[in-house]
Amino acid sequence: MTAMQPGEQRDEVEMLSLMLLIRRFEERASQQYQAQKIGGFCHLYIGQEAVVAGAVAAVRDDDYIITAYRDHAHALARGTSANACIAELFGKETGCSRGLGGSMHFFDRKNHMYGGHAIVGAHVPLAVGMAFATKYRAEDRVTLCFFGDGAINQGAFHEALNLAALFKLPIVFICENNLFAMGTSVKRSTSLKQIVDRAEGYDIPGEIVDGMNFREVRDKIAEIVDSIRKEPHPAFLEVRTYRYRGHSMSDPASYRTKEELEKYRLDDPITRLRAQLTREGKLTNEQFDMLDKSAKETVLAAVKFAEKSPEPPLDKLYDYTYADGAIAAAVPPAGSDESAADTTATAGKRR
Amino acid sequence: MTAMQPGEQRDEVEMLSLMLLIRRFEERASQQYQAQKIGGFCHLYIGQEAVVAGAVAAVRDDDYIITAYRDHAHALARGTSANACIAELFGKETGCSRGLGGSMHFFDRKNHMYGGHAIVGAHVPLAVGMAFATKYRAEDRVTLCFFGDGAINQGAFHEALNLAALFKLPIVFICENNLFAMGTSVKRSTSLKQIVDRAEGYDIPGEIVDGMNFREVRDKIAEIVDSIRKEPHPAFLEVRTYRYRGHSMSDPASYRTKEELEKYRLDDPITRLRAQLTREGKLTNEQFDMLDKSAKETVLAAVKFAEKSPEPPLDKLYDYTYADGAIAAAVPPAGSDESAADTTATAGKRR
Amino acid sequence: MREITYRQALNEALAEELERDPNVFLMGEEVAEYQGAYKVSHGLLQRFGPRRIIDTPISENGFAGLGVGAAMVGLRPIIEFMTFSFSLVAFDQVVNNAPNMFTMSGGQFNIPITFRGPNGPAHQLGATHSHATENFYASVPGLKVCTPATPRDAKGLLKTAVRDDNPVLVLEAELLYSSKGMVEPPDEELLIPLGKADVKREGGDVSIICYAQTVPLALKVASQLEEEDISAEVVDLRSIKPLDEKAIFDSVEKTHRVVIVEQDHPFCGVGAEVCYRIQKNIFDALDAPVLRVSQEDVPMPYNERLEKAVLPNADKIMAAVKKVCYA
Amino acid sequence: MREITYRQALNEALAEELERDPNVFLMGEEVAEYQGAYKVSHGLLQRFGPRRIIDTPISENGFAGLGVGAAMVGLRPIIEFMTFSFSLVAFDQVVNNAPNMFTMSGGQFNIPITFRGPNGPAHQLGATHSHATENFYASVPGLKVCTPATPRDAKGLLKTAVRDDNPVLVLEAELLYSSKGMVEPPDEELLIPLGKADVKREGGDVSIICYAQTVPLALKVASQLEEEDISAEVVDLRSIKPLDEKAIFDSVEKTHRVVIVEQDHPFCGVGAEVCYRIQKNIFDALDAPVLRVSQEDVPMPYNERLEKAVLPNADKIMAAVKKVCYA
Ligand SMILES: Cc1ncc(C[n+]2csc(CCOP(=O)(O)OP(=O)(O)O)c2C)c(N)n1
Ligand SMILES: Cc1ncc(C[n+]2csc(CCOP(=O)(O)OP(=O)(O)O)c2C)c(N)n1
Ligand SMILES: [Mg+2]
Ligand SMILES: [Mg+2]
Repeated sequence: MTAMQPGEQRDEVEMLSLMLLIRRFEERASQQYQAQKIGGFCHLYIGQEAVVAGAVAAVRDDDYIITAYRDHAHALARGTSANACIAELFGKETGCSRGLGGSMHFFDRKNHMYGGHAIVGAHVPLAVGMAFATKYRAEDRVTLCFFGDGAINQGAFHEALNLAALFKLPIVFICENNLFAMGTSVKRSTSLKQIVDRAEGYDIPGEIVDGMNFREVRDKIAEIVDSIRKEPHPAFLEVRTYRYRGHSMSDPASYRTKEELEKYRLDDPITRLRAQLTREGKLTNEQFDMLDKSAKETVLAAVKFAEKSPEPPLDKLYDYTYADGAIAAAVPPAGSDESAADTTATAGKRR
Repeated sequence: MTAMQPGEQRDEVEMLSLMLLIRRFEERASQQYQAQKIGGFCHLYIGQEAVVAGAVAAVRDDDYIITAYRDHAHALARGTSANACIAELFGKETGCSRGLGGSMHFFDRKNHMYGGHAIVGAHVPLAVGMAFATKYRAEDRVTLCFFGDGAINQGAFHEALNLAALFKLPIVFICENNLFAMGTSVKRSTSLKQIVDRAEGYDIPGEIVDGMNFREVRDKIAEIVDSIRKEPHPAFLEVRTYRYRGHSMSDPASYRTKEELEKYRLDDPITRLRAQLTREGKLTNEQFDMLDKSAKETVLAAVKFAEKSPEPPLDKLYDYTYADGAIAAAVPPAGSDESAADTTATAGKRR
Repeated sequence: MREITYRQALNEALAEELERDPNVFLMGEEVAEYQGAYKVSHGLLQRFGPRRIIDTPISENGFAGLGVGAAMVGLRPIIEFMTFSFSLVAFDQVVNNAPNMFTMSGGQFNIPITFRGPNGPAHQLGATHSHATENFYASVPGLKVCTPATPRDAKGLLKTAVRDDNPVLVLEAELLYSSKGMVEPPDEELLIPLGKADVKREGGDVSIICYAQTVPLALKVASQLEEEDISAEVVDLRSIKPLDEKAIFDSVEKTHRVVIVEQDHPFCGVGAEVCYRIQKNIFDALDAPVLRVSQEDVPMPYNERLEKAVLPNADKIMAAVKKVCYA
Repeated sequence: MREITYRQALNEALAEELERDPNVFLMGEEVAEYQGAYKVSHGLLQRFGPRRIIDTPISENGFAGLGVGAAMVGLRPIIEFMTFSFSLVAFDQVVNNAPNMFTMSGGQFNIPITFRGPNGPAHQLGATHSHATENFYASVPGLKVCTPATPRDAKGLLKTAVRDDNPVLVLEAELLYSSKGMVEPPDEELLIPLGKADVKREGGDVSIICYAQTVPLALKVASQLEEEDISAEVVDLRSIKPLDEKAIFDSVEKTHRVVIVEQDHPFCGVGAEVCYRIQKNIFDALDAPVLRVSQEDVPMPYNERLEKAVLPNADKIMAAVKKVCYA
C-alpha cells in the first residue's frame, strides 16, 4: 500500500463541514424548488455526500473533476461558493454558469470543475478527452469522472473506457452506485452481479468501496490516484451509496420500500464521520453543532445573495452562442492555465 | 457435452462445396470489380469460409442470420443463389436486394438472411431485436449475429449485449476475428488480451474457436445453439480467422507482412476440410476437382445471368421509399411466416 | 365525445393498439414499473403484463435498434424515448436503419415501428434537454413525422402511426400533456391519417401555419388579432412529413399572407421547407414575404426570462402577422 | 500559385496548422499508420509522430467526445470522420456537447474543435454510406459548417476552421479529392474566412447558388447555358453557416432569378433555408419562384442508373434554370 496519507492534506473536520454544507445546501434547494424559485429538473445528492467529499480529499485542487447532472455537491466540494451555486439554480447572472446552465449544468473552470452534464453517459468521453490532454501535455494531473449506475449501459461509456485503456490515460472512473437509475434498480438495468466487473472487459483495474464511509472512499481514491501519478493508467471504482430523496424533485420514489431507505439512513455518512471523529476526540458535540449552524447560515445567506442578484441581461441573448461573440472577451481563453503543450517544453514533468 | 451431431444433418462434402462456391464467387467478384462491373465498396470473404459454413451447418434453415457488410458468403451459405448475388453486385433487378442494396447490403428474407449491414456495430441491436421477437413469440429459433473484431468497440455493440443478457435472449454473437479492422490490428483497437473476455462484462458465456477449422466451428456452434434451445440465453463466440485479401478492393494491405499471410494460407480452411475428408475416405481428388469445377461454373453462369438481367426500372424510383408505395404489393407482408404472436396461441412451443 | 387530457388520449391509443394487435409492444425507459416518466403509459403494465410493456436500461441506441430488428421479423414495436433529446444518442438507428431498410433490401423488409415521446423545449431544462428534432427527422427519406397538438389528434395520429407499415415518429408535446380536449368515446375507432393538416380556425387575412406546442399559441394570437380586425386562419400541420401541401396552399390562396410558427430552430427548419413549397407552387398568390417565428438560433439558456426570449411567443407572432399584413 | 489537388490542399492545411500550434492534433480511424482512408493525412504520422497523429478504434462517439473534452482544457483537436455518414453514430457529441458547452457554462468553456471528413454521396455506396449531413449540422446553433469546392477553398477554410474558437465542421467532398486547382504557394499563408461566399462565375440572368460537389456541376451547366444565351452567375456558398446573405442577395438583386443546387435531401435542406432568406429579405427582387435541385427525397439506391437519377445533375439544373428564366 503506497497510498499517500490524505489526512495530512485535508483536515477531516473540514471535510465533515463540507458534507454538512452539501446536505444543508440540498435541503434548501429542495425547499426553494418547492417555492418555485428554481426551474427545470433538480436532482439532490443527499445521502451520497461521502463520495465526492472523499474524492476531493484524495486529490489535488488542480486535478480535473467532471460529473453528471446530480452535480451541486461536486461544485461545492471543488470550492464553488454556495452563493454561486444557489444563484445558478435561480438562473442568476452571478451563478456558476451565469444562470444559463441550471441545476444540471454547473461549471466552474477556475476550480477545475468541468460540469454538470445531463445526457446520461455522454460526459464520460469528455472526461477521457481531458485525461488525454493532460497526458498530451505530460502533466501529472488525474481526471476524476463521476457517473451513475445507470450510465454504464450507454454506448458512450463503453467507447470511452476502451479508449482510456488503449491510450493508458490517467483517469479514475467513479461509478456512484446508488442502486437506482430513476425507478430502475441496478439489477434490472445491468446484466452483471456487480458493476465493477464491467471494468474487466476493458482490462481496467476495478475496485469496490463503501460510499457511506468517507475515510474508505478517500483512502481508496488516494491509493488509486497515487498509482496513476506514478504511471498513467485508467482505474474504475464502484462506490456503493444511496440517495435518500427521489430521483428528481418530482419523483415520489415509490419503487423502493421505507425499510430500505431507513436501513441506509442508519448508515448515514455524516453521522458516521461525526461518530468517528468524536470517538477519536477530534470533535465535540458543540463543535459539530457549530459546523452545522454555519453550514445552514452559509446556505441561507446564499439564498439572499441569489435573490438580490441580477438576471443575465436579455440584450446579450445572442452573445453566448459563439466564442467570438461579445462575451468571449470577458472569459479567460481556453487553456490559459494549461499552457505549453509541447512536451519538450515541460521540463521536470513526467512524460 | 450435449451437442447434437451436426454431421448427421449436413453432409460435409456439401459444406465443402459451399466453401468452394464462396471462394470462387469472391474471386470472380474481385475480377468483375476490376473490370468495373461492380460499383461502390466490395469486401471479400476469402480465407474466412469455414466460419459461415460451420455456422449454417450447425443451425436450422429457419434460424435467423444477420451480418455486417462482408456479407456475400452469408447469403450464399443461406442458400441465396449465386445468380442473385452476382446480380446484386451488378445492381440488377434480379439481385437479392433488387440491385438497390449492393455488395454491403445483401438481403434474402425467404432464406432468413437478414442482411448485410454497413454501419459498423449498428446491426448488433437489430439482431437482438430479432432474438427478442422469437422469444416474444415463444419460438425456439436462434439468431446468429456475425460481426468483425472492429465492431466490438462501438457503443451499439455494448448496449446490445447488455440488453440480450438482461432479457435472456436466444442469440449467438459471433465475432469473426480476422485480426484487422481495415488497417488497424486488434491489439491497437481493443484494450484486451483476447476479445472473448469482453463477454464477461455482460455475464455472457464466451468461447474461442479456430475459424480455419470447419468442424470445430460447426461443433462449437451446434453445442451452443443446443443449449440455447433448451433455455434461451445469449452466448459469445470469438472465431479466430483471417482474410487473405485487403479490407476492400482498394486496400493493398501493406499493414501486414507477406509472412503472416502465408502462415494463414497454409492453414487454409478449404484445404483442411478437404484433407480431413480425403484422409477419412469420404472424398477423392477427382470428386474434389469436380466440386471445384462445378463451383466455378456456377459462378460463371451467374455472371452471365447477371449480365443479361434488367436493371431496376427508373420509373419506380419513388416506390422503394415507403412500404405503402407501389412496390409493397409485390412483397410478402412482414411477419408472414412468423404468425401468432400471442404465446397462448403457440401450443407445443417453448415459452 | 368527452373531455380528456392529451396524456390520457395517448394512453388510450396505446392501450387500444396493444389490445388490437398482439404484435404490438411498448418498450422504453421507465415505461412499465414507473408507469412512464410522464405517466403516458400509466396502467399498461398492469393491464398487458411485462411481456409487452418493457422497461429498458438507459440504452437508447440499443433499444431503438432492438425495435427495428423486431420489426424486421414481424413485430410492431412502439419505442418510447423519454424525451426526443435522448433520441440523439440513438440517431443512427433512427435515421439509418429504420428508414433505409425497405430500400436497401429491395422492398423485402419494411419497418413498422413507432418512435414516440415528448419533443421540443419544455420548461427551463437547458440546452441539452430542449431539442426540437422535427426538422432532423423530417429531412430523412423513409421516415414519417407527426406532431399532434390536441388530445384528439394525439390519439388518432398515434393509433395511425402504430398501424403504419413504415417507421413513424410521433413527436408529442410535453407542455400539452395535461391540456384537455374533446375526443370520441373509446368505443368509437379514432384514426387520423398522416399527412392531413387541420384548419383549427378559419380566417381570411393571414394564414398562421403551426404544429404541436405552437398551435395553442397561434390560436391565442388569432383571438387577439380579431380585436384588431385581422382575421387569422390557423392551420395545424399535424404531420410534418408527409406534408399536406394542399391544405397549406388552399389557405394561402385565400389569405395571400403567411406566418409559420415552428418550435424548432430556424436554420433548415420546418418553416424554411413550408416557405419553399409555398413560393415554388403559388408564388403569385403571395402578397408579402413568408415570415417564420421559431426558436432563436441559440442553444437554450436555463434562465427563465432568456428561455422565453428564445421561444416563439405571442408578441413575436403578432409582430410577424402585422408585418405580413401591412406589407 | 501552383496546381495541386483538393486532397493535397487539405493535407497542407493540416500540416501547416500542426506545425504552427502544438495544441493541434489529428485523431480518427486510420489517419496515422494507414495514412488516411482517403489519404488526406498522408505523411503526417511520419512528420509529426504518434503523439499528434492518432489512430482510434471504430468508436466515433467516443473519440468525438474525447475531442470535445480535450478542447475544454485547451487543446485544439481535429477529429476526422472517415466519412460523415459515420458521424451519425457520434451525433450526440457533435450536436449536444460541442455546441452547447459555451452557453451552458456561461461562456467559461468554448470548444475549439474541427470535425472533418468527406460528406455527401460518393459513388454507389448505397443508403447507409451516402449521407449529406450539412442541413443537420447547420441547423444546430453553436456549430459552424463549411463546404469547400476547390483546392484553394479547401486549404483556406480548413486552416481557418482549426483556428476558430468554436466547433467547426469541414465537410469535404470525396468526389473532389483528386480534382486540381491553383493554390497559393506554401510559404504564403492562406486563410479563407468562414461565412464568405465566392462568386465562381459572373453572370446576369440567373443566380445558381451551390456548394461542394455541386459547384463544378453548376459551372458546367453555366457554360452550356452560355450557348443558349443565358448568362448564369455561380455563387459558391463555401460556408453553410454562417451563411453569406449579402453575397446571395447581391447576386439575386442583379439576376432576379435563382436556382439552388444542393447535395443534401430537399426536405428542410440548405435550399429551403436559402430560399426563405431570399424571399424574406428581397421579395421584390424575385421575378420567379426560387427553385432548388437536390437529391430526390429517397434513400440512396445502389444501382448506378438509379443513383444518378437521385442526385442533382446537369439536366435537372438546366431544366430548373430554364423554368426560372422563362417564368
Ligand atoms: C441519454 C439519456 N437518457 C435518459 C435520460 C433521462 N435520465 C436522466 S437521469 C436518469 C437516470 C440516471 O441514473 P444514474 O446514472 O444511476 O444516476 P443517478 O440519478 O442515480 O445519480 C435518466 C434515465 C438522460 N438524461 N439521458
Ligand atoms: C460506424 C462506422 N465507422 C467506420 C466505418 C468504416 N469501416 C468499414 S469496415 C471497417 C473495418 C471493420 O473491421 P471489422 O469489424 O474487423 O470487420 P472486417 O472488415 O474485418 O470483416 C471500417 C472502419 C463504418 N462502416 N461504420
Ligand atoms: Mg443511480
Ligand atoms: Mg476484422
